[in-house]
Amino acid sequence: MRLIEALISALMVAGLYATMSYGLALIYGVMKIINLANAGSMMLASFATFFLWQTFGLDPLAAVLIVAPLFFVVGAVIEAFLVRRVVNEKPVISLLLLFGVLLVMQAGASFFLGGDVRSVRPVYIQEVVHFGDVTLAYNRIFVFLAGLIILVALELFLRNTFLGRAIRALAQDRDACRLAGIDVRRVSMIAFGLGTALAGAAGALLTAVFPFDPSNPYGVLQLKSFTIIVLGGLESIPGVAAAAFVLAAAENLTVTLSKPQLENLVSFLLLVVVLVVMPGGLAALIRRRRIA
Amino acid sequence: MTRLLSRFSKRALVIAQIVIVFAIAITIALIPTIDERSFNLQRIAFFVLWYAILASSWNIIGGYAGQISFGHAAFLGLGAYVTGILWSELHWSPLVSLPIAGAIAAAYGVIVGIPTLRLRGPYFAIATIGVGEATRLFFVNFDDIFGVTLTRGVTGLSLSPGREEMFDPVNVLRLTAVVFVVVMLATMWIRAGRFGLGLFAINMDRDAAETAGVPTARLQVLALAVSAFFAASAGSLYAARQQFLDPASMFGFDKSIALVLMPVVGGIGTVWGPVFGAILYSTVQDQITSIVRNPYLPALIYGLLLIVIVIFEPLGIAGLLGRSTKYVRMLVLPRDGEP
Amino acid sequence: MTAGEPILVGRNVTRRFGGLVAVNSVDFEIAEGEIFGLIGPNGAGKTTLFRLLSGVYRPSAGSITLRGQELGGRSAHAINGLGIATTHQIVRPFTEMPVDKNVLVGALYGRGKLRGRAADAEVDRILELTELAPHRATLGRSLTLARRKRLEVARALATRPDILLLDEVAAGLNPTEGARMIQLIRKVRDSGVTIVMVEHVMKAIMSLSDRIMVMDLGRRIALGKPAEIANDPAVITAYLGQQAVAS
Amino acid sequence: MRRLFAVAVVATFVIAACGGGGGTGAAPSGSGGGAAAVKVPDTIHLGASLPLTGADSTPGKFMKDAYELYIKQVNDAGGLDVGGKKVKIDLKIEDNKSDAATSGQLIEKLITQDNVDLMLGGYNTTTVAQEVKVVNRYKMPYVNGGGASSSIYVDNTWAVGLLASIEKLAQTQLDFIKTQQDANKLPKPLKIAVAYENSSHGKEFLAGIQAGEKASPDRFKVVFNETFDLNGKDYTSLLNKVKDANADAFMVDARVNDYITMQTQYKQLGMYHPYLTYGPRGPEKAARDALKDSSDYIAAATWFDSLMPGDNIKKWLDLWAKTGDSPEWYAASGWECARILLTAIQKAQSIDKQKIHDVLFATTWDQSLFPGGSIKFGQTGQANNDYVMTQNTPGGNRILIWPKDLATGAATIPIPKK
Repeated sequence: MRLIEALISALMVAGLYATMSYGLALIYGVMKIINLANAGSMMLASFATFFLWQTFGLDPLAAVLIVAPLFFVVGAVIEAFLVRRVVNEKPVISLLLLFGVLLVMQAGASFFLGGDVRSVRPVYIQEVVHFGDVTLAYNRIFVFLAGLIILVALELFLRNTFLGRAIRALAQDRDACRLAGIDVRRVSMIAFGLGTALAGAAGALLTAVFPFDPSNPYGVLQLKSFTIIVLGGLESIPGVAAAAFVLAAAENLTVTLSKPQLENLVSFLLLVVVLVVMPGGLAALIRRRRIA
Repeated sequence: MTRLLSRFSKRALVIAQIVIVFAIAITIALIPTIDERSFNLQRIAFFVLWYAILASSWNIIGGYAGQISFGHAAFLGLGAYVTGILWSELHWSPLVSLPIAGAIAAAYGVIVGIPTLRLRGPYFAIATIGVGEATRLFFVNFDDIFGVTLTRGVTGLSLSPGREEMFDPVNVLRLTAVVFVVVMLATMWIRAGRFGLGLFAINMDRDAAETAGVPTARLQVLALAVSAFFAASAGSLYAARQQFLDPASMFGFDKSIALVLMPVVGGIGTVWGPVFGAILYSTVQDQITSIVRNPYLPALIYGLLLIVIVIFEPLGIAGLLGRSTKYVRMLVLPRDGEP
Repeated sequence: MTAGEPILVGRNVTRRFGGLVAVNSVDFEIAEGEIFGLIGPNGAGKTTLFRLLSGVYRPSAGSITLRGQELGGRSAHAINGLGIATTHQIVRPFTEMPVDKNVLVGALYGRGKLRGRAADAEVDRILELTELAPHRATLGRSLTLARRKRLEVARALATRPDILLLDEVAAGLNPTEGARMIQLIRKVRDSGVTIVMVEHVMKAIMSLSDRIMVMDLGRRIALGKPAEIANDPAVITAYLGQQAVAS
Repeated sequence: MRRLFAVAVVATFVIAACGGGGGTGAAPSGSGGGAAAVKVPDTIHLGASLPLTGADSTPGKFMKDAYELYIKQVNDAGGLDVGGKKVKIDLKIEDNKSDAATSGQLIEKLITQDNVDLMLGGYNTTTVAQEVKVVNRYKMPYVNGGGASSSIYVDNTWAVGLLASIEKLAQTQLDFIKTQQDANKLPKPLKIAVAYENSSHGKEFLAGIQAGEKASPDRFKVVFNETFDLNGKDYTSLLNKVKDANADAFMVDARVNDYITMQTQYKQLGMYHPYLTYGPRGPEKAARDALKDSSDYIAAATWFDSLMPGDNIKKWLDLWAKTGDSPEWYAASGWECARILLTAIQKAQSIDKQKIHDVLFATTWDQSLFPGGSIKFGQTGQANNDYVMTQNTPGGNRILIWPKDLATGAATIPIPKK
C-alpha cells in the first residue's frame, strides 16, 4: 500500500518538476545553451508571487498568469543583452555567463530582500481530500493540474502556431533556418523568453507547496531538472514530463524503502549515471536501438 | 635570429617566474619569524596561499584542458576529511596524511573522471555539479551508511591537536608556502611541457587532437587526477589549521563556485591568472564585511565580475594586465605550451 | 613507380547505416610508396570508405588490414599509432596556438615519440618541407585557407606516418596554391610515405595518382592507372550518365 | 628547461627545512595572555559571530538584539566600573550566514584584526563547535547560549555554555510522560516514533530517548526512528512511515522551519498521536502564526519560557517588550550571556583573559532568567540547568506544564482527536 501512496505523491510533485524543466529543454533545444540562470528566474518568480500574495492576497495559482508574462520579458532581455553576445562562442562560455547571471540573481535577492525563509500559505493549505486511505492535499493537486495545463498549452503552441514551429525548426538545424529566411535572432529571443516564463511559472507554483529562501530549494531543484531534461531527451515535451515523473518516483521510493536522507543523494547519482549512460536521453536510446 | 632571441628570452621568462614564486613563498614563510605577534598577517597570508593552491589546481583541468568542473569541492573536502580521520583515528600527522589524502583524491578523480570526461563541454560541467553534491551528501551520511562513527556527519569532525607540531598555525603556514611552490612549479612544468601542450590541443579541438595522436581520454583523466591531488592537499592544510571540518562547509557548492570564479576572473588557462583571482577573492571575502555590513555583497560582485569578464575580457585580470607593457604580457600571458 | 608490397588491404569492406549500405563489399590493395586516388560522384561512399580507413568508423562486414593487422574499432590516436595519419576535409587547426606548436603536437604525440630538441628539429624540418617556416609564429586562426591546409598536412606528417590520408586537400585552392599542394604531395611521397587521397579536383588527382579507384553507389566500379580510368565506359556513365556513352 | 625545474624543486625543500627549523614560535596567545597586568582601556571591545542570514537568521537576530539591549542598558547607566573607572562597552557583530567554516574565520578575524578583548557566542551546534576550537587556540574567553550538544565542550578550557545538553531535554520529556502514565492518561509502555534532524542535536535527542527506554523498558518502547535532512521540503514519505508505525507518541527534533513544514504536512495527512513534540520547538511566535491551530497541544521542552515566575524575569520581559520581538528562549539566552560576561568583567575588575576565565568557572551566576534562578558552569564549561516544558493551547496561547511547581495549568494529555 505504501508504494501506491509514494507513487501518487510522486505524480503530484512531478507537475512542478516538469514545469521547471520545460524551459531548460526549450532553451537548450533552440540555442544549445544550458540555462543555469533558470534557478534564479524561478527564485525571483517565487518572491514576486510572495509579494503579490502578501500585499494583494493573490493566490499563487492565479499569480502564475501575472508572473509568467513578466518573466517572458526578463528572459527576452537577458537573451538580447547578454546571451546573444556569446552564442557562437564555445558552449562553456555561455555556461559561465549564465552562471554569473544566476549569482547576481541569488546575491541580489538576498542583498535587497534578505536571506530568511518565507512561505506562502494559501487559504486551502490545510484542505485535504481522501481516496480510500490515500490523503491528498489540495495545494498539491492544484500544482499538478497547473503542470498538466502548462504541458498541454506548450505542446499545442509548439505544434500549431507559426512561432512554435519556428522554434522547433530552430531546434533541428539553426543554419537551415537561417537559409529559409527565419529571423533566427528574434526567434531565439522569444524561445529564451518563453523558457524563462516557464521557469517563472514553476517558481510561482512552488510557493504553494514549499517554503523557500534565495538559495533553497532552487539549487537542488535545478540539478533535478538537469536530470529530467537529460533523461527525457530534448525533442519531446511529453518526454520531459514522463522523465519528471520517473525522477519523482525514484526519489519517493528511496525515501519509502530506505533512509529519507538519501533522497537527494539518489537524484544526484541518477544525474551522473543518466548523463554518462545516455547523453541523448531516452529518445536517443530508443533511436539508437532502432539503428543498430 | 628571432629564434635565438626567443629561446634566450624564453629561458629568462622561466627563471623570472620561478624567482617570483620563491619570493612570494619565502617572504610569507618568514613572516612568523620576523614578527611573532603578526597573527592577522599570518591569517590573511594563509588564506591567500590556500585559495591560490586551490585555484591553480582547478586551472589544470578547467583552464588547460577546458573542462569546467563545478564540483571541485569534492576533492577539497575529501582531502580535509582523510587528514582529519587519519589524525583522529590513527594520530598520523597532517605532514604524513597530506600526500595520502592527495593520492586518495587523485584515485577518486580517476574513478569519476573516466565516465564523465567523455562528455563534452556543458554536459561535463553539469555532471560535475552532480558529483560534487553527491560527494557532499555521501559525507553527510557516511557514518549512517557504514554504521561507523568516523566523520560525525553534519555535527562536524573536531580534531584535538595535542602536542602535534604540525597543528601549530605557524608550521601550517610554512607547509602551505611549500605546497604553494610545488603547485606553481608543477603547473608551470605541465603548461610548458608535452602534457600541457596535449591538454591545450584537447581544449581547442578534441577530435583534431585525437587524430594528431593525442590520447585525449587518458590525458584528461590524468589532468583531473593531478588537479584532484593538489586540491586535496589544500584540504589537508585546512584541516591542520582550522582543526574542525563539517560537510556543509568543506563540500559546499559555494566552495565549488569559488573554485570556478578565481581562475576565470583571474585569467583562465594562464599560470598567474588563478593567483590573481585568489588574491582578489580572499581579500574581498575577508575584508568586505568590515566596509559594507551586508554579507551578500561579495557574491553580487563576483556575479557581475563574471558577466563582464566573459563578455569583454575572457582572460580576466591577466588579460587586462597583458594590455600594459610587452614584458608584463610575456610574463602574464604566455603562449600556449609555454610557462 | 615500381609498385611496392601491399601495405593496406581491404577485403569486401562493407558499412551500413541502418538500412542504407554506404560501402558495399569493396576490395582494394594499396601498395607501399604509392599515391592511391579515390574518386566518384557525390554519395558514392568515398567519404565513408575514407573514414573506415582513418578508423573513425568500424566496418559492418569485411576487413581492412594494415600490414596484416586488423584496423577495426580503434580510437583515432591508436590508429595514428599504427602509422595512419589523416587530414580533415574541413580544416581544423588549433586556433589559439602558433603554427610551430600545432606541428609540435604531432611531433610529440606521433609515433616518433620525440622529445625536447629532437622534436623541435623535426618541427623545423616539416615547416621547411611545407613552406610554413615564415609563418611559424602565426596563430592557427589567422592563416589563409591554403596555409591551413598545409598546416593540416604538416601536423599529420609530424606524427611520422607510413600512410597519409588526404581528404580533399586541394579543394578550394586557386591554381597556384593547387600546384604548390601537388608539388608538396609529391615531395611527401618521395620521402617514402604512401598517400591515399580523396579528391574532386581532377587536375590534382589525375596528375598525382599512380592508381585510382572509382566508386559509385557504394561499389567499386573501376581500379587502374589514371589513363585507363579516364576512358573506362563504366566511369563515364557514373559521372556523365548513360546517354553520353552511346553518342 | 627540465634542469631548471629540477633545481627549483630542490630549492623548495631547502626553504621548508630552514622555515621549519624556526617553527616552534610561541603558540598564539591573543593580544593579552601572559603579558604584565593588563591595563584597563577606556572601551572594552567585545566580538560575536551570529547567523543574521540563512537558515538560522531568526534566532540569530533575536540574540543580536538581546546582546545589544543589555550592553546599551549598561552603557546608558554610564558603563561598567572596572579598576576604579567607568568603561564603555563596544560590541562588533559579524554575520556568518549560518555557515560554520565562515564563522570560524570571522571569529579569528575578530581576534587577530579587530583585537576584541572578549567574545560572545554564536548559535547552532556545528557553528558553536567550530568557534570553540578557534577561541581555545587563541585562549579567548567565550560565553555562548546557542550550542547545547555536549560534543562542543570536548578538550575545551576557554568557552562556557548556558544550554544544558539535549539528552537532558529528552530525559525531561520522558519524566513528564511518566507522570502522565501514572495518571493513566498515556498507555504503559508508550510506543514512541522518533524523527530527528541529521545533526548531533538530533542524534543526542534520540540517544536521550533510547537511554530512557533502556532505564525503564516497561514504560517506553521506541517502535520507529529515522533521521531527515535539514531544510527538507517534502516529508510526506517519512510521515507515511510514521503512520505505519502506529505509535502512541511522535517525538521530533527539528529546526523552526523544518518544524513548520513537517507539521503542515502532518496535518495534511490527517495524522494523530496522543503525545506530539518537536523537541525545543513549538511555542515560537513565527511557528504559531504560520501553523495557527494545527500547532495546538504540541508539547515542548526549552531552556527558558516567558511564563516562568520570578521578578527578574518580569523585569526582563518589560525591558524586552520595547524591542517588539516576542520573548523567545534564544532572546533570554542571549541576554544571560551578555549579563554573565559583563558581570564577570566587573567581578574580575580586569579584562585579563585568565582572570575572566577563572571568574566564569568559579562563580555561581544567580539572579538568572534560567530555571532554578542560577547557572553554574560545569568542569567542561557546559551548564546543566533544568528544562521547563510548555504545551500550546488553542487561540495561540500556551501553558507551563513542567516542573510541577512552576505549572500554570493542567496539561491536556492525550491530545484531543479533532
